[in-house]
Amino acid sequence: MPDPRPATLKVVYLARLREAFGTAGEDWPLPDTDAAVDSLVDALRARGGAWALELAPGRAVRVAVNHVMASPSTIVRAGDEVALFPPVTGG
Amino acid sequence: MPDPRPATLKVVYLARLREAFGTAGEDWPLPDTDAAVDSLVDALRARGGAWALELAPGRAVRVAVNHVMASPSTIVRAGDEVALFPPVTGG
Amino acid sequence: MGTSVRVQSALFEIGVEIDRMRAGDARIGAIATFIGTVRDVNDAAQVSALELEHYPGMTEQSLSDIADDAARRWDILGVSIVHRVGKLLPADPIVMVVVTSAHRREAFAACEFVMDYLKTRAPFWKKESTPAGDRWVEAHASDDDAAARW
Amino acid sequence: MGTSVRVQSALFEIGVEIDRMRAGDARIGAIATFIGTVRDVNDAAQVSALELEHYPGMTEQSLSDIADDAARRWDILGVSIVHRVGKLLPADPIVMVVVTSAHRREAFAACEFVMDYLKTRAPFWKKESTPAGDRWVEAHASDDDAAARW
Repeated sequence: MPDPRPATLKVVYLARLREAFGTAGEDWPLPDTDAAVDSLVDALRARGGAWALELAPGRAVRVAVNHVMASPSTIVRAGDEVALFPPVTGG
Repeated sequence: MPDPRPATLKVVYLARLREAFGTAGEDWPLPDTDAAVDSLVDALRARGGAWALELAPGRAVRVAVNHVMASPSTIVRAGDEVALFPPVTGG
Repeated sequence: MGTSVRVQSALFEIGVEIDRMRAGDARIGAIATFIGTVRDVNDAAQVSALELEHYPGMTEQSLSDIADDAARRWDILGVSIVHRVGKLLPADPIVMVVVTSAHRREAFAACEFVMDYLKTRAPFWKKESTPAGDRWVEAHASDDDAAARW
Repeated sequence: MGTSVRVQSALFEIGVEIDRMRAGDARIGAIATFIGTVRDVNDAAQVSALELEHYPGMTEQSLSDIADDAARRWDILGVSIVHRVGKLLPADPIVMVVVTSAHRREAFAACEFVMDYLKTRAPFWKKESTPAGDRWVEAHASDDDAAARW
Protein backbone atom coordinates (compact mmCIF):
# COMPACT_ATOMS: atom_id res chain seq x y z
CA MET A 1 0.00 0.00 0.00
CA PRO A 2 1.53 3.39 -0.96
CA ASP A 3 2.32 5.84 1.85
CA PRO A 4 -0.60 8.33 1.83
CA ARG A 5 1.56 11.16 3.24
CA PRO A 6 2.90 13.65 0.70
CA ALA A 7 6.55 13.03 -0.20
CA THR A 8 8.19 16.25 1.04
CA LEU A 9 11.49 17.48 2.41
CA LYS A 10 11.80 19.99 5.21
CA VAL A 11 14.15 22.65 3.84
CA VAL A 12 15.85 24.98 6.35
CA TYR A 13 17.63 28.27 5.57
CA LEU A 14 20.11 29.73 8.01
CA ALA A 15 21.98 33.00 8.62
CA ARG A 16 22.52 35.09 5.44
CA LEU A 17 20.37 32.72 3.35
CA ARG A 18 17.45 32.95 5.79
CA GLU A 19 17.59 36.74 5.56
CA ALA A 20 18.03 36.82 1.77
CA PHE A 21 15.14 34.39 1.16
CA GLY A 22 12.93 36.04 3.77
CA THR A 23 12.03 32.69 5.32
CA ALA A 24 13.54 30.19 7.79
CA GLY A 25 12.42 27.24 5.68
CA GLU A 26 9.66 25.51 3.74
CA ASP A 27 8.26 22.12 2.80
CA TRP A 28 9.52 20.99 -0.57
CA PRO A 29 7.65 18.41 -2.65
CA LEU A 30 9.89 15.57 -3.79
CA PRO A 31 9.66 14.09 -7.28
CA ASP A 32 8.71 10.38 -7.45
CA THR A 33 12.29 9.20 -7.59
CA ASP A 34 14.97 9.87 -5.03
CA ALA A 35 16.60 13.23 -5.70
CA ALA A 36 20.14 14.45 -4.99
CA VAL A 37 21.12 17.64 -3.16
CA ASP A 38 22.28 19.27 -6.41
CA SER A 39 18.89 18.86 -8.12
CA LEU A 40 17.20 20.52 -5.13
CA VAL A 41 19.63 23.43 -5.26
CA ASP A 42 19.13 23.72 -9.06
CA ALA A 43 15.37 23.90 -8.58
CA LEU A 44 15.66 26.56 -5.86
CA ARG A 45 18.07 28.61 -7.98
CA ALA A 46 15.59 28.53 -10.88
CA ARG A 47 13.21 30.67 -8.82
CA GLY A 48 15.37 33.67 -9.76
CA GLY A 49 15.83 36.82 -7.62
CA ALA A 50 17.58 36.26 -4.27
CA TRP A 51 17.54 32.51 -4.97
CA ALA A 52 19.51 32.87 -8.20
CA LEU A 53 21.88 35.32 -6.54
CA GLU A 54 22.64 33.43 -3.32
CA LEU A 55 22.78 30.00 -4.98
CA ALA A 56 24.73 31.14 -8.07
CA PRO A 57 27.47 28.72 -9.12
CA GLY A 58 30.65 29.76 -7.32
CA ARG A 59 28.84 31.07 -4.20
CA ALA A 60 29.92 29.04 -1.19
CA VAL A 61 26.79 27.30 0.09
CA ARG A 62 26.91 24.38 2.50
CA VAL A 63 24.22 21.70 2.72
CA ALA A 64 23.44 19.39 5.63
CA VAL A 65 20.99 16.48 5.40
CA ASN A 66 19.53 15.42 8.74
CA HIS A 67 22.21 17.45 10.57
CA VAL A 68 25.10 15.79 8.71
CA MET A 69 27.19 17.68 6.15
CA ALA A 70 26.24 16.58 2.62
CA SER A 71 27.74 16.79 -0.87
CA PRO A 72 25.97 17.65 -4.16
CA SER A 73 25.43 13.95 -4.85
CA THR A 74 23.91 13.10 -1.46
CA ILE A 75 20.46 11.52 -1.98
CA VAL A 76 17.53 13.11 -0.14
CA ARG A 77 14.38 11.21 0.77
CA ALA A 78 10.90 12.05 1.99
CA GLY A 79 10.98 13.34 5.56
CA ASP A 80 14.62 14.44 5.42
CA GLU A 81 15.63 17.82 6.86
CA VAL A 82 17.86 19.63 4.36
CA ALA A 83 19.62 22.78 5.58
CA LEU A 84 21.31 25.36 3.34
CA PHE A 85 23.75 27.80 4.93
CA PRO A 86 26.90 29.87 4.29
CA PRO A 87 30.34 28.72 5.49
CA VAL A 88 30.37 28.75 9.29
CA THR A 89 31.96 31.59 11.28
CA GLY A 90 31.67 30.62 14.95
CA GLY A 91 34.25 30.39 17.71
CA MET B 1 94.28 51.63 47.29
CA PRO B 2 93.37 47.89 47.48
CA ASP B 3 89.83 47.02 48.56
CA PRO B 4 90.09 46.08 52.27
CA ARG B 5 87.12 43.72 52.11
CA PRO B 6 87.92 40.01 51.79
CA ALA B 7 87.56 38.74 48.22
CA THR B 8 84.78 36.18 48.61
CA LEU B 9 81.91 34.68 46.64
CA LYS B 10 78.54 33.91 48.11
CA VAL B 11 77.89 30.27 47.16
CA VAL B 12 74.26 29.04 47.28
CA TYR B 13 73.10 25.39 47.23
CA LEU B 14 69.55 24.52 46.26
CA ALA B 15 67.18 21.54 46.39
CA ARG B 16 68.95 18.15 46.40
CA LEU B 17 72.39 19.78 46.70
CA ARG B 18 71.33 21.83 49.73
CA GLU B 19 70.13 18.63 51.42
CA ALA B 20 73.19 16.59 50.42
CA PHE B 21 75.65 19.26 51.59
CA GLY B 22 73.67 20.01 54.74
CA THR B 23 73.85 23.75 54.13
CA ALA B 24 72.08 26.41 52.08
CA GLY B 25 75.34 28.12 51.23
CA GLU B 26 78.64 29.54 52.36
CA ASP B 27 81.18 32.30 51.74
CA TRP B 28 83.99 31.14 49.50
CA PRO B 29 87.39 32.89 49.47
CA LEU B 30 88.50 33.79 45.96
CA PRO B 31 92.12 33.36 44.82
CA ASP B 32 93.90 36.57 43.77
CA THR B 33 93.08 36.13 40.11
CA ASP B 34 89.64 35.87 38.60
CA ALA B 35 88.42 32.27 38.77
CA ALA B 36 86.05 30.38 36.48
CA VAL B 37 82.98 28.38 37.50
CA ASP B 38 84.76 25.08 36.75
CA SER B 39 87.63 25.81 39.14
CA LEU B 40 85.14 26.55 41.93
CA VAL B 41 83.31 23.27 41.25
CA ASP B 42 86.64 21.38 41.15
CA ALA B 43 87.60 22.82 44.53
CA LEU B 44 84.23 21.90 46.07
CA ARG B 45 84.42 18.38 44.64
CA ALA B 46 87.86 17.93 46.19
CA ARG B 47 86.22 18.08 49.64
CA GLY B 48 85.15 14.45 49.09
CA GLY B 49 82.05 12.80 50.61
CA ALA B 50 78.74 14.25 49.45
CA TRP B 51 80.66 16.91 47.53
CA ALA B 52 82.56 14.37 45.46
CA LEU B 53 79.36 12.37 44.91
CA GLU B 54 77.01 15.17 43.92
CA LEU B 55 79.57 17.05 41.83
CA ALA B 56 81.09 13.95 40.18
CA PRO B 57 81.78 14.38 36.46
CA GLY B 58 78.66 13.27 34.59
CA ARG B 59 76.24 14.40 37.32
CA ALA B 60 73.97 17.11 35.94
CA VAL B 61 74.67 20.22 37.99
CA ARG B 62 73.60 23.68 36.87
CA VAL B 63 75.36 26.88 37.91
CA ALA B 64 73.99 30.42 37.95
CA VAL B 65 76.14 33.51 38.58
CA ASN B 66 74.21 36.50 39.90
CA HIS B 67 70.91 34.82 38.93
CA VAL B 68 72.00 34.21 35.32
CA MET B 69 72.73 30.71 34.00
CA ALA B 70 76.48 30.21 33.66
CA SER B 71 78.83 27.82 31.86
CA PRO B 72 82.01 26.17 33.23
CA SER B 73 84.11 28.97 31.73
CA THR B 74 82.06 31.84 33.21
CA ILE B 75 84.37 34.09 35.28
CA VAL B 76 83.36 34.76 38.89
CA ARG B 77 84.41 37.86 40.79
CA ALA B 78 84.41 39.03 44.39
CA GLY B 79 80.88 39.68 45.59
CA ASP B 80 79.24 37.42 43.00
CA GLU B 81 76.44 35.07 44.05
CA VAL B 82 77.11 31.62 42.60
CA ALA B 83 74.29 29.05 42.87
CA LEU B 84 74.64 25.31 42.29
CA PHE B 85 71.50 23.25 41.69
CA PRO B 86 70.14 20.17 39.92
CA PRO B 87 68.23 20.45 36.61
CA VAL B 88 64.94 22.25 37.26
CA THR B 89 61.65 20.39 37.63
CA GLY B 90 58.97 23.05 38.05
CA GLY B 91 55.74 23.64 36.20
CA MET C 1 36.76 10.36 29.37
CA GLY C 2 34.17 13.01 30.10
CA THR C 3 32.94 15.17 27.25
CA SER C 4 30.43 17.94 27.69
CA VAL C 5 29.05 20.44 25.17
CA ARG C 6 26.64 23.32 25.71
CA VAL C 7 25.16 26.06 23.53
CA GLN C 8 23.66 28.89 25.55
CA SER C 9 22.93 32.60 25.48
CA ALA C 10 23.90 33.10 29.13
CA LEU C 11 27.39 34.20 30.16
CA PHE C 12 29.50 31.31 31.47
CA GLU C 13 31.72 31.51 34.55
CA ILE C 14 35.28 30.74 33.46
CA GLY C 15 36.51 29.56 36.87
CA VAL C 16 33.42 27.42 37.43
CA GLU C 17 33.79 25.70 34.04
CA ILE C 18 37.42 24.80 34.73
CA ASP C 19 36.72 23.62 38.28
CA ARG C 20 33.90 21.41 36.98
CA MET C 21 36.35 19.65 34.65
CA ARG C 22 38.97 19.28 37.42
CA ALA C 23 36.53 17.92 40.02
CA GLY C 24 39.35 16.80 42.30
CA ASP C 25 40.60 14.25 39.74
CA ALA C 26 44.26 13.69 40.68
CA ARG C 27 44.98 11.85 37.42
CA ILE C 28 44.89 15.31 35.81
CA GLY C 29 48.26 17.05 35.49
CA ALA C 30 47.45 19.47 32.68
CA ILE C 31 44.49 21.69 31.84
CA ALA C 32 44.57 23.62 28.57
CA THR C 33 41.86 26.22 28.10
CA PHE C 34 40.88 28.52 25.29
CA ILE C 35 38.46 31.44 25.53
CA GLY C 36 37.37 33.39 22.46
CA THR C 37 36.11 36.92 23.03
CA VAL C 38 34.44 39.60 20.90
CA ARG C 39 36.94 42.05 19.38
CA ASP C 40 35.87 45.63 18.75
CA VAL C 41 37.55 45.60 15.33
CA ASN C 42 37.19 43.04 12.54
CA ASP C 43 38.24 43.25 8.90
CA ALA C 44 39.07 46.94 9.31
CA ALA C 45 35.70 48.00 10.76
CA GLN C 46 34.63 48.98 14.26
CA VAL C 47 32.32 46.36 15.75
CA SER C 48 29.78 47.56 18.32
CA ALA C 49 27.89 44.26 18.71
CA LEU C 50 27.72 40.70 17.45
CA GLU C 51 24.70 38.45 16.86
CA LEU C 52 25.49 34.74 16.93
CA GLU C 53 23.13 32.31 15.21
CA HIS C 54 23.25 28.52 15.35
CA TYR C 55 21.35 25.52 13.94
CA PRO C 56 19.71 23.88 16.96
CA GLY C 57 20.32 20.15 17.03
CA MET C 58 23.05 20.06 14.42
CA THR C 59 25.24 22.51 16.32
CA GLU C 60 25.22 20.46 19.53
CA GLN C 61 25.80 17.25 17.54
CA SER C 62 28.70 18.83 15.70
CA LEU C 63 30.35 19.98 18.95
CA SER C 64 29.89 16.50 20.45
CA ASP C 65 31.50 14.92 17.39
CA ILE C 66 34.47 17.30 17.59
CA ALA C 67 34.94 16.56 21.33
CA ASP C 68 34.76 12.80 20.69
CA ASP C 69 37.18 13.12 17.80
CA ALA C 70 39.69 14.92 20.07
CA ALA C 71 39.30 12.17 22.68
CA ARG C 72 40.06 9.50 20.06
CA ARG C 73 43.13 11.29 18.73
CA TRP C 74 44.81 12.17 22.02
CA ASP C 75 45.27 10.54 25.40
CA ILE C 76 43.15 13.01 27.35
CA LEU C 77 40.81 12.80 30.34
CA GLY C 78 38.06 15.28 29.48
CA VAL C 79 36.85 17.87 26.97
CA SER C 80 34.25 20.55 27.51
CA ILE C 81 32.96 23.08 24.98
CA VAL C 82 30.62 25.96 25.84
CA HIS C 83 29.53 28.27 23.01
CA ARG C 84 27.25 31.27 23.31
CA VAL C 85 24.58 32.46 20.89
CA GLY C 86 22.51 35.64 20.68
CA LYS C 87 23.63 39.21 21.10
CA LEU C 88 27.16 39.83 22.42
CA LEU C 89 29.20 42.99 23.00
CA PRO C 90 32.93 43.70 22.59
CA ALA C 91 35.05 41.86 25.21
CA ASP C 92 32.23 39.38 25.91
CA PRO C 93 33.32 35.72 25.93
CA ILE C 94 31.96 33.72 22.96
CA VAL C 95 33.41 30.25 23.39
CA MET C 96 35.37 28.29 25.97
CA VAL C 97 37.17 24.97 25.50
CA VAL C 98 38.69 23.06 28.42
CA VAL C 99 40.82 19.91 27.95
CA THR C 100 42.20 17.87 30.85
CA SER C 101 44.92 15.25 30.57
CA ALA C 102 47.85 13.76 32.44
CA HIS C 103 50.42 15.67 30.36
CA ARG C 104 50.54 19.12 28.79
CA ARG C 105 51.44 18.17 25.21
CA GLU C 106 48.17 16.28 24.69
CA ALA C 107 46.09 18.94 26.44
CA PHE C 108 47.46 21.76 24.27
CA ALA C 109 47.13 19.79 21.01
CA ALA C 110 43.58 18.61 21.69
CA CYS C 111 42.46 22.11 22.76
CA GLU C 112 43.86 23.72 19.61
CA PHE C 113 42.37 20.93 17.46
CA VAL C 114 38.92 21.51 18.97
CA MET C 115 39.09 25.24 18.22
CA ASP C 116 40.31 24.69 14.64
CA TYR C 117 37.55 22.18 13.93
CA LEU C 118 34.90 24.26 15.66
CA LYS C 119 35.84 27.30 13.55
CA THR C 120 35.37 25.43 10.27
CA ARG C 121 32.73 22.79 11.06
CA ALA C 122 30.39 23.82 13.84
CA PRO C 123 27.25 25.58 12.52
CA PHE C 124 27.51 29.07 13.98
CA TRP C 125 27.25 32.34 12.08
CA LYS C 126 28.26 35.82 13.23
CA LYS C 127 26.59 39.06 12.20
CA GLU C 128 28.45 42.24 13.14
CA SER C 129 27.07 45.70 13.82
CA THR C 130 29.43 48.27 12.29
CA PRO C 131 29.14 52.02 11.56
CA ALA C 132 28.24 51.05 7.94
CA GLY C 133 25.45 48.78 9.14
CA ASP C 134 25.05 45.10 9.96
CA ARG C 135 27.03 42.52 8.00
CA TRP C 136 27.50 38.76 8.07
CA VAL C 137 31.07 37.77 8.87
CA GLU C 138 32.82 36.00 5.98
CA ALA C 139 34.66 32.73 6.56
CA HIS C 140 38.46 32.92 6.47
CA ALA C 141 40.66 30.67 4.34
CA SER C 142 43.23 30.75 7.19
CA ASP C 143 40.72 28.84 9.35
CA ASP C 144 40.42 26.13 6.69
CA ASP C 145 44.21 25.90 6.56
CA ALA C 146 44.35 25.61 10.36
CA ALA C 147 41.82 22.76 10.41
CA ALA C 148 43.57 20.96 7.56
CA ARG C 149 46.72 20.61 9.70
CA TRP C 150 45.21 17.86 11.87
CA MET D 1 51.95 44.42 26.32
CA GLY D 2 51.34 43.57 29.93
CA THR D 3 53.47 40.90 31.54
CA SER D 4 53.05 39.80 35.11
CA VAL D 5 54.83 37.07 37.07
CA ARG D 6 54.25 35.90 40.64
CA VAL D 7 55.69 33.18 42.87
CA GLN D 8 53.52 32.44 45.88
CA SER D 9 52.52 29.72 48.31
CA ALA D 10 48.86 30.76 48.34
CA LEU D 11 46.30 29.14 46.08
CA PHE D 12 45.39 31.32 43.09
CA GLU D 13 41.86 31.87 41.81
CA ILE D 14 41.73 30.70 38.20
CA GLY D 15 38.77 32.86 37.16
CA VAL D 16 40.22 35.94 38.85
CA GLU D 17 43.59 35.52 37.11
CA ILE D 18 41.96 35.28 33.68
CA ASP D 19 39.61 38.22 34.32
CA ARG D 20 42.56 40.34 35.44
CA MET D 21 44.26 39.72 32.07
CA ARG D 22 41.04 40.43 30.12
CA ALA D 23 40.22 43.65 32.02
CA GLY D 24 37.60 44.65 29.43
CA ASP D 25 40.24 44.99 26.68
CA ALA D 26 38.27 44.59 23.44
CA ARG D 27 41.44 44.22 21.37
CA ILE D 28 41.62 40.70 22.85
CA GLY D 29 40.01 37.96 20.75
CA ALA D 30 41.84 34.95 22.16
CA ILE D 31 42.89 33.83 25.63
CA ALA D 32 44.98 30.66 25.94
CA THR D 33 45.47 29.32 29.44
CA PHE D 34 47.42 26.46 30.92
CA ILE D 35 47.09 25.13 34.46
CA GLY D 36 49.44 22.47 35.81
CA THR D 37 48.13 20.38 38.72
CA VAL D 38 49.63 17.80 41.09
CA ARG D 39 49.14 14.22 39.88
CA ASP D 40 48.79 11.42 42.42
CA VAL D 41 51.10 9.21 40.38
CA ASN D 42 54.53 10.02 38.94
CA ASP D 43 57.19 7.69 37.52
CA ALA D 44 55.20 4.64 38.67
CA ALA D 45 54.86 5.71 42.34
CA GLN D 46 51.91 7.02 44.34
CA VAL D 47 52.43 10.66 45.29
CA SER D 48 50.76 11.87 48.49
CA ALA D 49 52.30 15.36 48.58
CA LEU D 50 54.72 17.64 46.78
CA GLU D 51 57.15 20.22 48.15
CA LEU D 52 58.13 22.93 45.68
CA GLU D 53 61.35 24.88 46.21
CA HIS D 54 62.53 27.93 44.29
CA TYR D 55 65.51 30.30 44.20
CA PRO D 56 64.13 33.66 45.33
CA GLY D 57 65.17 36.45 43.02
CA MET D 58 66.42 34.28 40.17
CA THR D 59 63.10 32.47 39.80
CA GLU D 60 61.09 35.67 39.39
CA GLN D 61 63.70 37.06 36.98
CA SER D 62 63.63 33.87 34.95
CA LEU D 63 59.83 33.94 34.67
CA SER D 64 59.96 37.62 33.62
CA ASP D 65 62.53 36.80 30.95
CA ILE D 66 60.40 33.95 29.60
CA ALA D 67 57.29 36.18 29.48
CA ASP D 68 59.25 38.94 27.70
CA ASP D 69 60.69 36.40 25.27
CA ALA D 70 57.18 35.18 24.40
CA ALA D 71 56.07 38.79 23.85
CA ARG D 72 58.96 39.37 21.45
CA ARG D 73 58.32 36.19 19.47
CA TRP D 74 54.54 36.50 19.02
CA ASP D 75 52.07 39.29 18.41
CA ILE D 76 50.33 39.03 21.76
CA LEU D 77 48.72 41.49 24.18
CA GLY D 78 49.60 40.06 27.59
CA VAL D 79 51.29 37.21 29.46
CA SER D 80 50.85 36.27 33.08
CA ILE D 81 52.59 33.48 34.99
CA VAL D 82 51.71 32.44 38.55
CA HIS D 83 53.72 29.60 40.12
CA ARG D 84 53.23 28.18 43.58
CA VAL D 85 55.89 27.01 46.04
CA GLY D 86 55.71 25.12 49.31
CA LYS D 87 53.65 22.04 50.17
CA LEU D 88 50.99 20.95 47.68
CA LEU D 89 48.60 18.00 47.58
CA PRO D 90 47.30 15.90 44.66
CA ALA D 91 44.92 17.87 42.40
CA ASP D 92 46.26 21.20 43.72
CA PRO D 93 47.14 23.75 41.01
CA ILE D 94 50.89 24.38 40.69
CA VAL D 95 51.23 26.82 37.82
CA MET D 96 48.99 28.95 35.65
CA VAL D 97 49.89 30.72 32.40
CA VAL D 98 47.51 33.13 30.66
CA VAL D 99 48.24 34.64 27.24
CA THR D 100 45.96 37.19 25.55
CA SER D 101 46.11 38.17 21.89
CA ALA D 102 43.95 39.23 18.97
CA HIS D 103 44.08 35.77 17.37
CA ARG D 104 44.15 32.23 18.66
CA ARG D 105 47.21 30.91 16.83
CA GLU D 106 49.56 33.34 18.59
CA ALA D 107 47.90 32.81 21.99
CA PHE D 108 48.24 29.00 21.82
CA ALA D 109 51.84 29.10 20.58
CA ALA D 110 53.01 31.63 23.16
CA CYS D 111 51.28 29.77 26.02
CA GLU D 112 52.87 26.44 25.06
CA PHE D 113 56.25 28.15 24.60
CA VAL D 114 56.06 29.67 28.10
CA MET D 115 55.32 26.26 29.64
CA ASP D 116 58.12 24.52 27.71
CA TYR D 117 60.63 27.16 28.73
CA LEU D 118 59.41 27.30 32.31
CA LYS D 119 59.78 23.52 32.62
CA THR D 120 63.42 23.58 31.53
CA ARG D 121 64.69 27.01 32.63
CA ALA D 122 62.81 28.38 35.63
CA PRO D 123 64.50 27.46 38.94
CA PHE D 124 61.90 25.30 40.68
CA TRP D 125 62.46 21.85 42.17
CA LYS D 126 59.87 19.29 43.19
CA LYS D 127 60.22 16.79 46.02
CA GLU D 128 57.58 14.06 46.14
CA SER D 129 56.29 12.12 49.13
CA THR D 130 55.81 8.48 48.09
CA PRO D 131 55.21 5.23 50.05
CA ALA D 132 58.97 4.57 49.70
CA GLY D 133 59.83 7.95 51.21
CA ASP D 134 60.57 11.43 49.90
CA ARG D 135 62.43 11.84 46.60
CA TRP D 136 63.53 14.70 44.39
CA VAL D 137 61.86 14.61 40.98
CA GLU D 138 64.30 13.98 38.13
CA ALA D 139 64.27 16.22 35.06
CA HIS D 140 62.85 14.65 31.88
CA ALA D 141 64.66 14.64 28.53
CA SER D 142 61.23 15.04 26.88
CA ASP D 143 61.00 18.51 28.48
CA ASP D 144 64.35 19.48 26.95
CA ASP D 145 63.13 18.23 23.57
CA ALA D 146 59.93 20.27 23.96
CA ALA D 147 61.84 23.47 24.75
CA ALA D 148 64.27 22.88 21.88
CA ARG D 149 61.39 23.08 19.36
CA TRP D 150 61.06 26.86 19.69
